[in-house]
Amino acid sequence: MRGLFHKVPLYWGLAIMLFMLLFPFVNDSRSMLILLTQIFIFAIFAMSFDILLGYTGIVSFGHCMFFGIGAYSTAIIFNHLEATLLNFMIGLAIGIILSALVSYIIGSLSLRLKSHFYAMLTLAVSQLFLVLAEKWRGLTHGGDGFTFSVPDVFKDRTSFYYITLISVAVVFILLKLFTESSTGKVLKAISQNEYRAEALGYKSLHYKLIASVTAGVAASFSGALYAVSLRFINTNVFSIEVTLDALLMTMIGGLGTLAGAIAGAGIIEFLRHYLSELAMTYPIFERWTIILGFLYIVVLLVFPSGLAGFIKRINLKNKRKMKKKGELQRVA
Amino acid sequence: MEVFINLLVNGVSTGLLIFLLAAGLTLIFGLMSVLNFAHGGLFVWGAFSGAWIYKETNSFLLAIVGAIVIGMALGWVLERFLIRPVYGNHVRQLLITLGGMLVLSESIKIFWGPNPIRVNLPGWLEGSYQFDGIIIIKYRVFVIVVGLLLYLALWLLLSRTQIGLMIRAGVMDKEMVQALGINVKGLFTFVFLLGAALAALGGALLAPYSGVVFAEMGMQYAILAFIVVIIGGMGSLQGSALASLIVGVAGAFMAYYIPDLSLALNMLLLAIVLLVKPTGLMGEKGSAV
Amino acid sequence: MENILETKDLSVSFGEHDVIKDVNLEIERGKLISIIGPNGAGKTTLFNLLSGQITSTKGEIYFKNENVTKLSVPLRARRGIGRSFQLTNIFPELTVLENIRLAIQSSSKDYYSIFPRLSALSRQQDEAKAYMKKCMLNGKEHVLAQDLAHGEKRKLELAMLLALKTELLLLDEPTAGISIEEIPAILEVIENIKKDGMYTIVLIEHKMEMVMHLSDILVVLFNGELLASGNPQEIIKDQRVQTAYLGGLHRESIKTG
Amino acid sequence: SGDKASSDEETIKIGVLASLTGPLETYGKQTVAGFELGLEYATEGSNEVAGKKIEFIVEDTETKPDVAVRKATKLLEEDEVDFLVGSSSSGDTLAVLPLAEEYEKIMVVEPAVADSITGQNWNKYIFRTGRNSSQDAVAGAAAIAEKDVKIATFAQDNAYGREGIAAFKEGAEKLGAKIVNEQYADPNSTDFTANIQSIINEKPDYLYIVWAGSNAPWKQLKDMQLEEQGIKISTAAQDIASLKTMDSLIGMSGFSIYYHTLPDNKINDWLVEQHKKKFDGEIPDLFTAGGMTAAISIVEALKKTDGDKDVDGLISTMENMEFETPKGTMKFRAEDHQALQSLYAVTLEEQEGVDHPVPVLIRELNMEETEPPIRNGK
Amino acid sequence: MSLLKLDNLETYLGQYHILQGVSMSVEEGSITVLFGRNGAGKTTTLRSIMGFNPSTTGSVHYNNQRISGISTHLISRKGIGYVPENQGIFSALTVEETLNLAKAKSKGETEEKMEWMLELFPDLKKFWRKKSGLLSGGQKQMLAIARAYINGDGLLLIDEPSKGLSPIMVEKLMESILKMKEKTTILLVEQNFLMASEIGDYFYIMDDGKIVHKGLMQDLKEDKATCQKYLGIA
Ligand SMILES: Nc1ncnc2c1ncn2[C@@H]1O[C@H](COP(=O)(O)OP(=O)(O)OP(=O)(O)O)[C@@H](O)[C@H]1O
Ligand SMILES: Nc1ncnc2c1ncn2[C@@H]1O[C@H](COP(=O)(O)OP(=O)(O)OP(=O)(O)O)[C@@H](O)[C@H]1O
Ligand SMILES: [Mg+2]
Ligand SMILES: [Mg+2]
Repeated sequence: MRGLFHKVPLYWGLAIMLFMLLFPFVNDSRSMLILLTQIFIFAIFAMSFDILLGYTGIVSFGHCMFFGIGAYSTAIIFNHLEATLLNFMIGLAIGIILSALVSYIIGSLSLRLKSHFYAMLTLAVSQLFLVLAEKWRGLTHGGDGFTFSVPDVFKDRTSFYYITLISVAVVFILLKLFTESSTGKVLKAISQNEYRAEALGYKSLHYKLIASVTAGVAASFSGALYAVSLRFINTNVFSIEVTLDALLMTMIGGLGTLAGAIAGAGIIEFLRHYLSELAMTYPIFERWTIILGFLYIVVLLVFPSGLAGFIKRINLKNKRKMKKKGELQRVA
Repeated sequence: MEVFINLLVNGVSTGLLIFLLAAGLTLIFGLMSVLNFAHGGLFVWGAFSGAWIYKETNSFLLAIVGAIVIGMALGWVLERFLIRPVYGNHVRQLLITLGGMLVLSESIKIFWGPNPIRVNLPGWLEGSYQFDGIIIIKYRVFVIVVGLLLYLALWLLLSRTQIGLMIRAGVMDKEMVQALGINVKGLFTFVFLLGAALAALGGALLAPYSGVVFAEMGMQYAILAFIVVIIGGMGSLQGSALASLIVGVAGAFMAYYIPDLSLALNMLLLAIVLLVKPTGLMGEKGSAV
Repeated sequence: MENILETKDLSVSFGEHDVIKDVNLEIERGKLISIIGPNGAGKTTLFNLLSGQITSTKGEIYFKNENVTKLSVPLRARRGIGRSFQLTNIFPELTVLENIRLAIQSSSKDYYSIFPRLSALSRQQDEAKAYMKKCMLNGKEHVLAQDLAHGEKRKLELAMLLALKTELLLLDEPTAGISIEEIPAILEVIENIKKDGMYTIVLIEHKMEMVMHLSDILVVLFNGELLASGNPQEIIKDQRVQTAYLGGLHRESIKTG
Repeated sequence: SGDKASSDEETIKIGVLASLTGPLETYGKQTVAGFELGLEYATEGSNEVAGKKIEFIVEDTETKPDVAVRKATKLLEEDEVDFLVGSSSSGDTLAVLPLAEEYEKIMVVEPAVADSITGQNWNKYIFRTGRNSSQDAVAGAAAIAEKDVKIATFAQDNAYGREGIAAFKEGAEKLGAKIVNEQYADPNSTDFTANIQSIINEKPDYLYIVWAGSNAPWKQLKDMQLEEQGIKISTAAQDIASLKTMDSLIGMSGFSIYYHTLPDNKINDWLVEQHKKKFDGEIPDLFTAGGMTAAISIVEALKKTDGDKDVDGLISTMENMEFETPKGTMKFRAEDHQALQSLYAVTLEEQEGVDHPVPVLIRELNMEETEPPIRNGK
Repeated sequence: MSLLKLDNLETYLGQYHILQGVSMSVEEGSITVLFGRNGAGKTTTLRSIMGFNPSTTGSVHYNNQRISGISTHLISRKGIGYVPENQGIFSALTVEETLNLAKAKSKGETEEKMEWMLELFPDLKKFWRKKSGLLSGGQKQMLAIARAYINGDGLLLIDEPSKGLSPIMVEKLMESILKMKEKTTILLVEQNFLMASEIGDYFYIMDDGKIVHKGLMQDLKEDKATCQKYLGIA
């Protein structure tokens, strides 16, 4: 009988979690803490994207819109009310509700579209949000954005580190449960064979909606954390680069395995960090974006299902080796 | 009245410029059902190499030809190494060509540095005609002419020649066309290169249009091209032409009469079309797969 | 004996091509009905109409005296129309167990729960195992469906169909593209299902010996028209059927026709 | 950079944030070059002030606010710098402002221009040697606005453009000019002729333009023959990279923040000479001068406090401090710590052997003329 | 002499071992019929000949040239015409365009071939400018055959032309195919025995990816047992 989590990954997860919990004690480099905090925040964002792309096979080029909605809601609240946890909750709630609404509306209008049409449509809508943020200067102060103060627990790097770390863990578990639930299973089924799923009595549109709302909510949460971590916001949060980051992270980490998304976030952020460090000393690395681009392409070509998928496949191969000859021939 | 004419002329020429970009994309999609996000990368390469060659040689013709050649070379690399492995899988095509896009536009900086570069025109294209209120920029007339000629050429290619016939058939039933002794793979490579050439040409012609080129153009125009192609109906040449004109002209009039909306215009157009007629203005069911 | 399914003047055409023409079909509860007919006669299309994959251009479908003509695929499935497909149609990257569990979920109305309930999970798994046994898939629980042999896939399809617990089973060439050796197994499975007696089965099949062996009623479809239906032994002797099913060219049949 | 330095009393550390990669990398690189020269100049090559060594550490913000915050924190926490300098983009800078306050360290803003830095997002640790949008605007106004001249404006439809025009309007109307038409365009638009058209219809005497970034409308302005129709164009002559795209504006009269031939003082002469020496004949640019200014302002302040790093001491010293820069005398005004400075009314001219139009001085707009309104509510 | 020779073809589709050693030969100027129930592998055989599903082992020779392993368009240019199971109609092209396309790479006096096809299938002339997609099933089949013949008249591979056609239609079709025998060689895949047995000279019966029976059509007609066993004929 196969439990919710495969045992081995579970142990790994716990080990990593433990390490991360102890990290601040063994390391006193604040910038490393901040880097990790960023990674945690983007890990949540990437996971939310994975729910769409990895589990449901929906391609969205506008995922940044939920990130942005979450970020702006929190930021604006803190800009107008004083910096208390309660107000954070309020901002968070507003962001989440808005994202849920937006994702629901967009989804129900357009999830019927062919995948790439949906991708372009979401891109369009997210760009509209960018324009909105630019234009609604009374609220957003336009493209320059604004700074705001946050509760002290968030100000303190270490405590905020733990907050984001816990958040990742919680979101991971929640989403994991979600994907392991009946709904989650149906999502995977739909992504593989929508036609058949319908014949089994599942309304695929409903499930796609559930997926996109879930993803939207999670993304909005990460956005809120992002805004808090910066104590500043501008229209960048709606820029297509944000979506691209999520894309890179999920693809490189591996689709359809939330853990992959987390790994991807780590890989990308660290690569960025070290490549740009290198650029300071060796000008050759000034164009490190190219290196990222190539890495991305290579991953897509060599192991289409990302690193996680690659590992999975290796395990599978080992399994197959154990099979008896007859089946081996079929596989060949 | 003058205003109207000015807006119209400028809108139309912008539209036709966009068409050059969209034509390549829609060709590649319509005929080979390939979604190529890196199209914008080819476009920006066309723009830079065109500008650069003109600066070096002072020959506008050479600049255009050179840009096209470079565009095709890059196109070949793209087709060979990025697209071929993912034929028939739109999602992976989008994702992988996106990577191609990043690399292409960033690598621009290696060759021409991070700064925008100015682009000049030969004297005979400089300046503008003026009949009291109406000011018509010479170069835009030139672009209109080129745009129309290219549309005509493409239309003839698709509807009149054997190649057009083969391609159209190839889209409907690839295997059957092979069974008629036609080398479909070669045919498709040809089409892809044609698309790349169009993108590069579009870039080379845009450069003098706005007077500067910069690396970030790539992504920006890749998106614009997609918007236009989808509005027009994926794979429909007429559709793209129509959509390009709409985007160009609407843009001009919007900026003049309702400037506040012009920032959102294209996205609004796209959203509306997708929600009202997902297959685009001229896309039939068939082409929207 | 009441009819579980009835069609009234059911028709569909693709462009100019009329594929199903005014089919009036009456299917009795609890029987096994076989539909035969040459390639392209419209058998699969008829199934597509019944299960809702395509919508008719004319006519109605009544399932348990309810007009289901306008219902979507999933809704018809939930009403109790289940089908298997001519070309194997499963979830390739899920394990056999997961494939079947998806069907069980649906039949146990567990559609939208977003938190896994371990109890339900294990119950479903046991249930799934039962169906695997019935369809002779034991021991394949954790094999990815795509790694199954062709015949096993067909069995998996049957298992999923049973797990749906629909009263009406539409089986489209369950033996399509599987080797002679594997056919008896499938045959046995279908016989078991029939023995349960709680299902009404409509079977599309080309393998005559099998059809004759299983069917209570034989229906002949030809060029989208219902040519004949009734007791297999009589039907098979029927001259028109002979020509029709053999797609034949009897001079006389042409002359008379 | 990463190495962990001791917070030795005898050294003064300055952290420089700049975009060394990404769209603004040229700005960042100039700032850094200038900053280095500035230290050299202000300390007469000793790199010491009041007997204390000066170290500076450069970090790349990649023009991403989150990176900027991370690097700034690294500078403050690990390198324990005493000053921050930067940054190339307003976004990055705004994101870092709260850190200056949190760690109670002085941040010299250079060259970010957003008004809100010395406006609603300002805190007392923030000093800005760079000019802000309003100063540009005021200068722009001073350069062209007079009683009853009709002026149309054209700007990018974003914060930079809108702020700039708002400030310009204020300044211009104070001088009695009339704003007859305001146009804002999508910064990425391919076609600006429609906006230009509607400006032409208003038949203004001047067209004042606020534009930054690559996709500029200069050529289309020329094509639409504004000059021929008696509309004079006026805008900021910015860094050399953008000047290179402006040759269709030759003859226009606008203003310049810096061009190596404009200021007439020995610091500038030194800068030009050293820069050419150091970077084989290359002339210093807008942000080079800026970087140098930032360095000088810090050293001057330390000289006055005799190397004392006490923040409140430094702040009170720097408020109202006047100091000599490549752009002549500057003064941090007390209210918002914005450095008041001269800008230059110029015309663009073609010059032999120069690959870009050259801003030629009409007159210097002194720091009183260019004084911007105070926007931080102090 | 035999025009086409298949020697022990083995073909996989995906992971399925479809053809498990098929050997057969087609005599010049004859009509050879390939029988077999659904999924026997008939279509796959033709597709392997055409190079769509290249065989992993075994060889195909045409005119004593090995054609297995080269790409489809080259195989076709050797003069082999193909009529696929689904007819492969270019629905958006007119009859005229379709037949012009067939001429594109074909050798020999294409004009005469064209004329002959039009006299054989007058319907095509009637609907010369009609979009192929709008033709009736039978007319589509005629178009597909004409197209194949004009493209390559050395050998025609025809896959279940009777599929979904009315008996009269089938009758006409068979007569035309019989006529075509005068000028070309035909390998015909059929399910329906009575029809094919009318016109075939030789037959092969295929089951589960193997040739299980072959010979002269005459003999098969007598041999009721075989018919019963493999063709499910009562
Ligand atoms: N979606 C479709 N569009 C156009 N024609 C179709 C479509 N589906 C089926 N047809 C046509 O309808 C006819 C009947 O097809 P169908 O698959 O029902 O036949 P069948 O009886 O199932 O044949 P087989 O025994 O080969 O399965 C065929 O001529 C087929 O070409
Ligand atoms: N793409 C595919 N992948 C896996 N198996 C396939 C594929 N296509 C066909 N098959 C199987 O290969 C076998 C042979 O198919 P083929 O079409 O050659 O048979 P056929 O004799 O032409 O049948 P029919 O009389 O229905 O045309 C069948 O069992 C079919 O299910
Ligand atoms: Mg069928
Ligand atoms: Mg077949």
